Amino acid sequence: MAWTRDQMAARAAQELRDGFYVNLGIGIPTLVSNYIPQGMKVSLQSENGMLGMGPFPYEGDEDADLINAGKQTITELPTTSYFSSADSFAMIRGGHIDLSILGAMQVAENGDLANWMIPGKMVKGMGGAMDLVAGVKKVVVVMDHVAKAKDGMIEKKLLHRCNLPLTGARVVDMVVTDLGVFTIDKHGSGGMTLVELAPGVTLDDIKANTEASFQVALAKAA
Amino acid sequence: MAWTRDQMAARAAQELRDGFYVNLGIGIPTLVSNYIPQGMKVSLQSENGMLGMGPFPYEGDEDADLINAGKQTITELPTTSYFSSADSFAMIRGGHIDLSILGAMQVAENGDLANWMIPGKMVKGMGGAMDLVAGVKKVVVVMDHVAKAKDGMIEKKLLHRCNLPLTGARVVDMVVTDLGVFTIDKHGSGGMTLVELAPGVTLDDIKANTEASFQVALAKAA
Amino acid sequence: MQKVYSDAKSALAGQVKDGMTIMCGGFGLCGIPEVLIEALKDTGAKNLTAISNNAGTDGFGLGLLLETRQIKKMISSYVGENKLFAQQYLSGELELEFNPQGTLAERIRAGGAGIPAFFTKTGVGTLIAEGKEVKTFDGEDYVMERGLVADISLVHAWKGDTEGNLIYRKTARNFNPMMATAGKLTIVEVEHLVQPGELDPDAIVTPGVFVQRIIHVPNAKKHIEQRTTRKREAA
Amino acid sequence: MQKVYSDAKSALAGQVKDGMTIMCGGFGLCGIPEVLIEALKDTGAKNLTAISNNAGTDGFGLGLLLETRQIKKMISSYVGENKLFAQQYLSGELELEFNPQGTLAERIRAGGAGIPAFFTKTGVGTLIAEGKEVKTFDGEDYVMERGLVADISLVHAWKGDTEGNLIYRKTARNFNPMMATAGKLTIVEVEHLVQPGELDPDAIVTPGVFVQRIIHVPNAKKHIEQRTTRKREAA
Repeated sequence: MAWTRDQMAARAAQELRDGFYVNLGIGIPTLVSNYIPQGMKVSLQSENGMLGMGPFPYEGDEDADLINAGKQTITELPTTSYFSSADSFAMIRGGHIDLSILGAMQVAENGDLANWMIPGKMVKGMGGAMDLVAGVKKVVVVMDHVAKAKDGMIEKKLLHRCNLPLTGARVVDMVVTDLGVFTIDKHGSGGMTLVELAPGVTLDDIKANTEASFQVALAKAA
Repeated sequence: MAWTRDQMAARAAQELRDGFYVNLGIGIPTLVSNYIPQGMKVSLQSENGMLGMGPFPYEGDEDADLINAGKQTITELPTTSYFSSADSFAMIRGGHIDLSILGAMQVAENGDLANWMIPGKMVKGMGGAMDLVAGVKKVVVVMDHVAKAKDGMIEKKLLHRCNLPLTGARVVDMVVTDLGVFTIDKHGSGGMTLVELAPGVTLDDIKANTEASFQVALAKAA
Repeated sequence: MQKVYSDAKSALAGQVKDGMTIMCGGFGLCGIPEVLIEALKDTGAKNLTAISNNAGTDGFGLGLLLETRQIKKMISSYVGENKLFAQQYLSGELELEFNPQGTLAERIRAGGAGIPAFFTKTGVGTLIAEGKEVKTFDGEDYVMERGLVADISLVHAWKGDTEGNLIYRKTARNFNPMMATAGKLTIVEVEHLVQPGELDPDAIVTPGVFVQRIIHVPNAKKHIEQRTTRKREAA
Repeated sequence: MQKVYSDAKSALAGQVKDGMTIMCGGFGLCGIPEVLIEALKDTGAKNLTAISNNAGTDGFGLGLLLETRQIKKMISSYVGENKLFAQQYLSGELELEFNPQGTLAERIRAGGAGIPAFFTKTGVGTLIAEGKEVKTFDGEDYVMERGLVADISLVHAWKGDTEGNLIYRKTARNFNPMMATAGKLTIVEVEHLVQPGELDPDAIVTPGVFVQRIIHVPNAKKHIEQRTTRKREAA
């Protein structure tokens, strides 16, 4: 029984630590903010120029001058500060953000990440993704283990090498999918390691759905 | 009859234009602020992080947090803004300051400037001078025409080439001395031109005290 | 030296030429200089290069200049909200240069700060680094990126005094402060025009030296792209 | 995650090692982290590299660490106010690296921003450019300068909240904000320690992410190097 989107977000939230400054991507990563453990202090950074991001506003309280990087209306907190895009990415590029959680199209066993373009399709742009994966101390990808095309075909997303254009080379530290959790030794030669299985998922399930080579070091029983 | 320090400052002040943003060095250049023409709007920048510098405070009003680049107590104006040293030199390096007026030890006929060190003597440092002469749109030097050593010997300061270490190469647009005014075609091959004589000073006086080659194009009679 | 102009049309009068490079503040539709963009459209200038994080949306912001085909090239990081953009790009009418958002922001900051080039880790090993100098510092690879300047920068600020000192509001700040420094001519629309002395000098984000022209837009229209809310909990 | 420490000694405890690189805010004696500098002296750490625009004066600021010979090397732009400095430098006890002030400020800003190197016109054709890469952009020569980071940055701010958000006062800002970004460990003394929410979020200069430790120095001593005044005119 694979993890749901919320369960994936909850699993990614286990990578949070007290005092962390965190940037969350659009989609499942955004849900991670619902799973910050009670009593833990985590500050959310929004790359359009805000530190200390609050929840969505109550209806009627929306402020057009107060949005996140997904252009959604949000709120401020007593801890909030605002700054320019240059200062925001100085913060990101300079390694001051502890954790970035974001989605992906493909991840390779060496930590390469592809999540911004499919050649031949309309390209929307990389936004801040390339800066985030290059600059943030720890990068966690949350994504479905495989992609299901309209025709029912399954495309693997954990690969030996990405065949889509890269967002970053050797940038991913961890991948949380609906089937399990992998760590990647992106700076060394340790490659990818399966460290956790979703409940009811077997090693064979993982093998059948994964092109990447990986070692197995399961801390918990499946 | 050579110009006094105040007359040199007044002559340099003729280079001011309405709306100019100006950085004044220590010494005679500081006096230029006394000769801003009535009705002309000139904003003074202080490279330690201030735009819109006011006059010295009244006795008893000194504020240790409010100093200029010479570490002198000053005051703010209604137009004042404060910023960091990085932002201040971004402003200078980026060409946003219209005019820099500063002192010099030597100026060469190609616009080279030396004003920060004498080898063998204690070196205090260049402070912001190298950034100012490299970044500001127009650089005017105000200095005595020659240096008089303790033993009474005279050293020329307007030279073919500076023999002191440079503050900047091809950076000076104009030199105001106690004897006259020179312009320098720092980006082209026009060299140095004598354009003005102090009252009672003759071309022969200038020639006797100047090593640099210069053309003569006197707009005013001596 | 009067910096305050009566309206956007007079502030732009005689300044915009075909083929110019224009920087335009804002992130999505947040903090865009909407009134100045409309006036830019009305100049009729063509073959413009627009440097802006996004390309507006259909009917708003730079989307207006796409409709009139005044933009030849966009330098942006994300243009996903604009169907007209996609059409013109796919038909080859519009050139596009993608920059990572942080690289774009830093290139503009560098342009304003007199820095012709800098090195960043962002994009190393990707398409973005192709054709660019890559250099190793302390064992890591970095790509060289160039500073950007514009003929004209259009900026939106919250409060500005008649000297051009500016303060921004919340996330509407975004690209506006850097663009204010990187325009040969910087024109600003402010929601509140005040007198010198009314802004806290320690809180001014853009010092007046960067601003050549200001207009007052007291009733700025603001648009929300993604209206997200939560329910009030019962007391 | 408690960032507030009771005093300078406890904020530095166990953090300072011989041979470390320490950045120190301030311009002259304006805005220096005086209480933290004294505590740094009291750690007894030796062979320090100090990055600071100036070297204090005799008996004040970094001058204190020169007296105790704890500084091996200074990276500065101007050290003219300190006789002890001159002595130690001329006797060969002290290494000195001069940087143009704007280059020093930008190197620190770059270090904090993840930029390992950048190009500037400043110093081209002078001693400062010797041994450094010079590159031509658009027909002009520029010298490459490297980013700077420190093991510890000592910063003085006017107001700070318990999150580490900081605001500076007048020209006491100077090098403090960049240094706050470029320290692996940034320790700040604030004249006024306030609660989150008491600072205007649009006016915060240093966001709390850059600050690891804060102390409150309610009665900061301040020194004036050049007391210049004018006479009150008769009414």
